[in-house]
Amino acid sequence: MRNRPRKIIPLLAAGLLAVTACSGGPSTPTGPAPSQGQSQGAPADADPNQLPRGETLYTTGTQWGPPANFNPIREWDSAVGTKGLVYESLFHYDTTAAKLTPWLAESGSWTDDTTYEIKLRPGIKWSDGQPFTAKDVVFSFELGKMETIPYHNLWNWLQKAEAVDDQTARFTFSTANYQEWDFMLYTRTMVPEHIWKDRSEKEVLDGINENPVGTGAYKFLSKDQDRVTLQRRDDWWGKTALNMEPKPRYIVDIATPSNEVAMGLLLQKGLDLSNNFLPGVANLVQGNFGLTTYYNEPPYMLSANTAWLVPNTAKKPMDDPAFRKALASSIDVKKIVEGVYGNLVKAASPTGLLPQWDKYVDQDVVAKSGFAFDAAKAKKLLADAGYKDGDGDGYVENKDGSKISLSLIVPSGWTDWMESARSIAASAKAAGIQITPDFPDFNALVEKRGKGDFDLVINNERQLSNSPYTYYEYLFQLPIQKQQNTVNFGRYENKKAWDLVQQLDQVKTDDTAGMQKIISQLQQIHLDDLPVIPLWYNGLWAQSSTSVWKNWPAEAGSAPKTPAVMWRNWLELGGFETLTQIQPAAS
Amino acid sequence: MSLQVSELRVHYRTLRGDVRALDGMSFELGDGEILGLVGESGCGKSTLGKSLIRMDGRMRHVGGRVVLDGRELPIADDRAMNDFRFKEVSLIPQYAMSALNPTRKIRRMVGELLRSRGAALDAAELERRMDQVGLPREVLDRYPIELSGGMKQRMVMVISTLLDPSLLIADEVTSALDVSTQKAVARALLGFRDSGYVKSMIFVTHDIALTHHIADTIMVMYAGRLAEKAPADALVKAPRHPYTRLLVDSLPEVGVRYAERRLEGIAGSPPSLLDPPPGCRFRARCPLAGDECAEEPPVAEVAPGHHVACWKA
Amino acid sequence: MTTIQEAVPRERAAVRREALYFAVRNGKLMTGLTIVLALLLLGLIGPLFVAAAPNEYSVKAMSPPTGEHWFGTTTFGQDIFAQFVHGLRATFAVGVVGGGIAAVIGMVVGFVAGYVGGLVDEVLNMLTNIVLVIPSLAVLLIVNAYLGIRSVAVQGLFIGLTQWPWAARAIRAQTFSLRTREFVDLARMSGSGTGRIIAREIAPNMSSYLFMTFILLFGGSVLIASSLDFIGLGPTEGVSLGLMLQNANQWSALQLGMWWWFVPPGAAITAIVGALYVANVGLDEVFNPKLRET
Amino acid sequence: MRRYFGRKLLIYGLTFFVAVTVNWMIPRFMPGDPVASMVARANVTKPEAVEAMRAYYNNLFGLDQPLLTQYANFWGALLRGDFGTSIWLFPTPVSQVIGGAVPYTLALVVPSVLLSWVVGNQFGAYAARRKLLDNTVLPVGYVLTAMPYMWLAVLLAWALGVIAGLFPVAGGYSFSMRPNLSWTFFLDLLHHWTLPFLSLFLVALGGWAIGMRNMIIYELESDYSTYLSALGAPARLIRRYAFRNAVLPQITGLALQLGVLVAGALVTEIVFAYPGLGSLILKAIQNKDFFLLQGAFLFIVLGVLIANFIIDIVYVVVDPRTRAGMAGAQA
Repeated sequence: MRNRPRKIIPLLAAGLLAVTACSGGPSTPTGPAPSQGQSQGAPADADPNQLPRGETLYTTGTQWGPPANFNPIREWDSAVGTKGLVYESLFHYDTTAAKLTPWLAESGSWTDDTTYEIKLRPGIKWSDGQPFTAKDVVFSFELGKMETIPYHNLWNWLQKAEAVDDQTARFTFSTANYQEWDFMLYTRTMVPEHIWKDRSEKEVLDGINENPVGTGAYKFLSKDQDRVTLQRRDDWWGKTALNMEPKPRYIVDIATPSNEVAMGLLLQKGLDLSNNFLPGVANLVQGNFGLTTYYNEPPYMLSANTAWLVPNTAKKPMDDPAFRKALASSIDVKKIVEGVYGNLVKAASPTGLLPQWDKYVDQDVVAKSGFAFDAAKAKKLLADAGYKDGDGDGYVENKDGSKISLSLIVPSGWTDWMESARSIAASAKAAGIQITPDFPDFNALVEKRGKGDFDLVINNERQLSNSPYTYYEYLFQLPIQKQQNTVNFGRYENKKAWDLVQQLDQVKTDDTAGMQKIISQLQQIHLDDLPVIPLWYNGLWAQSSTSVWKNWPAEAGSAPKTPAVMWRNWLELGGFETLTQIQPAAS
Repeated sequence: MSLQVSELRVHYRTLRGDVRALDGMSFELGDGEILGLVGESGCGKSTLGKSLIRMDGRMRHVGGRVVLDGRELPIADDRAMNDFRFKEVSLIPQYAMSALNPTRKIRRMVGELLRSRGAALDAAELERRMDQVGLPREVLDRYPIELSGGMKQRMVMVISTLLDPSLLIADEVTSALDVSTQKAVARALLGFRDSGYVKSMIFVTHDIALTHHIADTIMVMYAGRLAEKAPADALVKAPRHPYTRLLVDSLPEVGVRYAERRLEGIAGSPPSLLDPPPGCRFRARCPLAGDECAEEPPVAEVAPGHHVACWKA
Repeated sequence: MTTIQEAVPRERAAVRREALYFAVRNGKLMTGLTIVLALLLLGLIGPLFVAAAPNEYSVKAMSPPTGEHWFGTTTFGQDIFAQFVHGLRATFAVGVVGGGIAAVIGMVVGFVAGYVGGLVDEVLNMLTNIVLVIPSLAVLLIVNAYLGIRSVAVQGLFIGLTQWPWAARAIRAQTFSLRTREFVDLARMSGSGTGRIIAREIAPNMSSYLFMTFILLFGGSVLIASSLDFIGLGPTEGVSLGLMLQNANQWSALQLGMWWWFVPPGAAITAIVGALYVANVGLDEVFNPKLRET
Repeated sequence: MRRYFGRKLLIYGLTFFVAVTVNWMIPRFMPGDPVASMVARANVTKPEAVEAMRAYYNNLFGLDQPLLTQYANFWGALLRGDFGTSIWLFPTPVSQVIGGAVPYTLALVVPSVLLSWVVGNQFGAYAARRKLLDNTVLPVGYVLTAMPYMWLAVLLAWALGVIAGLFPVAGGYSFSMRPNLSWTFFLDLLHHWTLPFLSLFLVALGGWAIGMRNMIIYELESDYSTYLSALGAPARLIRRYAFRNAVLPQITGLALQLGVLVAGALVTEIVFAYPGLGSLILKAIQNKDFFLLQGAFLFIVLGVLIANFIIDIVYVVVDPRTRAGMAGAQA
């Protein structure tokens, strides 16, 4: 990428030198290039100003702008790798085997129904040389006692966290929410008490946390407007304890550019892993461009979350389950999958549970109560429920004869969703339901969604996790607030369902049968009432170039099965493990 | 003889065909002579002035010769004419107010102009000539915008004559000025001739009265041709061509400003020069017109130096 | 960026006749007009003959140009020719609305400031200068981002509201020079009101100038609209050439080899605006004999 | 002179005031609640935590105060150089975010504007009244100036970047580099800068060339040119004068076009993922970060105002007429 034009450059440079000189030029921008910590671990042969291509992994698709902070508490907008590469969690979660993998913790177990004890691996040190102890673990969880910390809620059912000794931490619960606790174990990052202990709540939540000190395999080397660069720590504890080593010595994460540019970078071999949605990439995967994805045929990607159509159940006629079911049958998801996504996504099963959760799907319930696209059936369902087209305009009316005219909102500029919304409107029209796609800006949409001031909305804000519990929590959470900010946007109220979800939370995570039993009931309620209509599984967008790194995760052969992804909160779900499995293409 | 023009034909190219702006002009101009050239707008007097120094893009030399001081002027060859311009033939343009580059101080502009013509700036001479026309020397260090109209006019006069051309064409130089300034300009021009800065001069105007003051000879043009040419006094006092007579008669009083009244006193308008009718071109408006006028009248010398193109003269 | 030269009052009929004569013989004007009119015609009648709705999906996705789909299809199988002809409409509409509004405001402000003078002029001039220096695209970004633009008409309106100052300035200068002419004095002496004098005496005497101003504003509006569309601030309803560009870019048309998606809208914008500019220079030559090539 | 600049400064001052006020006003009357969308993005599971965060941010951004107080605070903060805190890149101060992007934008805008102006003027002046050039090369100018910036940019990126592989398609410098003071790094910067520069330069170039061509024809047809020709002055001298005089309106044109050129730079940056203000503004729009958007807008307005003022000064220095006019020396 940078070698070919060497001859041209000096010519251009000569001509343009005067100009840049007089304009001040892009004089070494911002880059505070943290020089501290460079002393340790940096190999002598490395030229920190020019990263060797063969040892560097270029990624994109996570960060959308200049790196704003290195604060692991801000797990939604901290610089790529802050959580997962620099700061680590006690466990990782293996999505394939569906179990926790000990990480900073050597083991963890319930000593009784409400007590959990964690043994830490010995010899782990923070990057500043201080030992990592159980006190750090306790400190990290206790940060959640601050009201604005995202996991503050944990303390509603966690009673006490204490360090028994340097290697042992004990948690005592008032209510043992086993499912949620497992989630906590692999999502919460450990921060060093000796550095964080004097920070105020504002600093913990909003601090930039320049020069982060973590336990992880990487440290930040530099940052700029459009990138962060991480450098591998060769004294990382996992090298011996886990017998693992991430292969890239450097990781450069590029602030996600437009699709066009990202694709250009991939084709120029300047990018190794793109985690953004690249429409049409299927063509490139099948062409001879040196690009791979997890599957080499549709849907190409693993699934990461479910996109739902969320009807506002507090409004007519969406408050009628029969209407919702008719609506569900009217939508031709296949057309969206093929037309809009070019088969990069997969149609969802009626339950909407991700394929990774297949074992929790009760096929009998699905067979009995599931739905599928069937315009005729949709029409029949409508007619049976009393929605008829009285005025002959091709659209059905409410039972009282008033017009039904629903608007489906998706954020303006989200092109794939906008196209999907158009497609949904078109297929609903065939069944006689009038839907108008509407594209307010994201802000306005969030406000309408929160207040329940909408008819239909598309949403996908729940990722794959250790348990369908998180999925059903999204669906059924009660009580309904004036403002529904993150879950149950459709304002669906079903006390029984919410009770079941809470029960599910308290089932031990190894009790698969117990989970299945409750989940089966939840599925029945979901399919009977359809508070949300599952549409398709959004992909775990990952397209990799094989020009510099090979052995990318793939379904076929002996390739790794972990997700190849740098997304926030996904490094613990196998993203990090992928880094240890890829190989330099040259070898 | 300083200037001899014979059978000069210059046409304008227009949409509807060639306009015969000069249709066989012949006249002579002696050393030291000031020729007043008068006529209505569109009679070809400006065309004549331009033809002698620089034809614009739409003008075409169709025939005839111009000889200045024994050398033929290559008036059709823009490039060859350059050798003569300024040095042999010079011009005080109608648009003297805007003839100076607005963004150059005058001294610098004059210097650059002279240098480009291979002449050196003789500052003393320049200043002397400015004194002569009553221009303060500071003017040289001013921008044109800082000068009054009269000052600009005089400055242009000085510049145009710096290289002592043999022939100076003063094209409607007074039309934009008020009466007192007109007189001053006329006096200055006379002074230039008398000081030998210019050998001879063609003073193009439609103001017979003013011309009378400075010109030795007056030539009246009508529709691209010579109508009458005579010593100034003779022409004003005893015009022979009916057109001249009408012109002179319409003067309310010698010396009164005449420019604005033009020649509206004469009924009718000149013929189109696109395709002029045969015979005398003034025939349609002429009170004396007779059958013989259907034939073109030759220019005849009716008295020494008095030429008329009219059967009735 | 093309400058317009001072309009000189002459006998109107003669001027018109002469102008027409030169107009039909002016290569620049004719070439420019032909291109613009051809595209306009395509935009006007094209949609009547194209069966497919611009955003309708067909079966054949990503098809290169064929007899069935003249300009090929998009990633979703939308017919690009259908989008193109509809887009042309929107693009012309934005030009007309934006250029028109800007021209009207520019004329009103310019005429009034130039003719009335005095304090009114001072105030209007200051207003003009203020709007002139504020970078208009930045304003449009802000306005569009916050208010959201629904339709082509609204987009044109906003563009028009920011584009008028230079026109006002130029028209003011022209009016200023015409204000003291005899025919205006005459009209004033005969008791005509300000509005009447502007409408009857001043405006007609600079009609060619006004027309050229409108052309430049039209071209400017089209370009600005396409920029706005491109960065996702275009109208949310309908199709325009700018939106087509945005879509093609967003869905990586070029990288995926679908040049037929990316090239036509940009080429059409370039053709429209370029042809207008060329025609404008041609017009300038028609109205101003000095500029004609000799 | 003082009066002239006093007037100009007054206008610029007023403009700035209007810009700031508009800037402050619009987001407060827009639909949607930025804090709500920010909190939504935080993806916090529990409602209680959300409420706490929401109150916290409302307080932080001052959205819970009376409007007039907010307005006064806005000015106060502005005068302290405090543009607020970015929502999207929370908690980075807006001034810092913009500060990181500005060098890139300046490096793109200043050379492309100045160079295109200089080269375009030379070229236009050269082509004017030279039939062959006027009829062959100048039409290219029309095509260039009529091109949407981003269209040319995308085509360039694709042809010279992806297909020919001559230039990088993204970034301010190689992703493998770290800023340092070395020749290699400088060349790398230049390498990344070339394509965005080129696309801006070319479009602007066409405009200037055409403007100059038309201007100079007017000048060549003007009285002083005719007079000089009549005195046999060589074409070289006349063209020199004409150029000099035609440049003056082009300077004014530069002031008028500045806003448009900056806008072009913004769009071009987006296409090349060049880390300047343009990319930032796009992201700010997409993320509804109105503090950042306002900051960027104000910065652009300020930049354009300053540039205008510089142009005013240059104009006065270059055009004797304005100076003479100001001195009141009308004899």
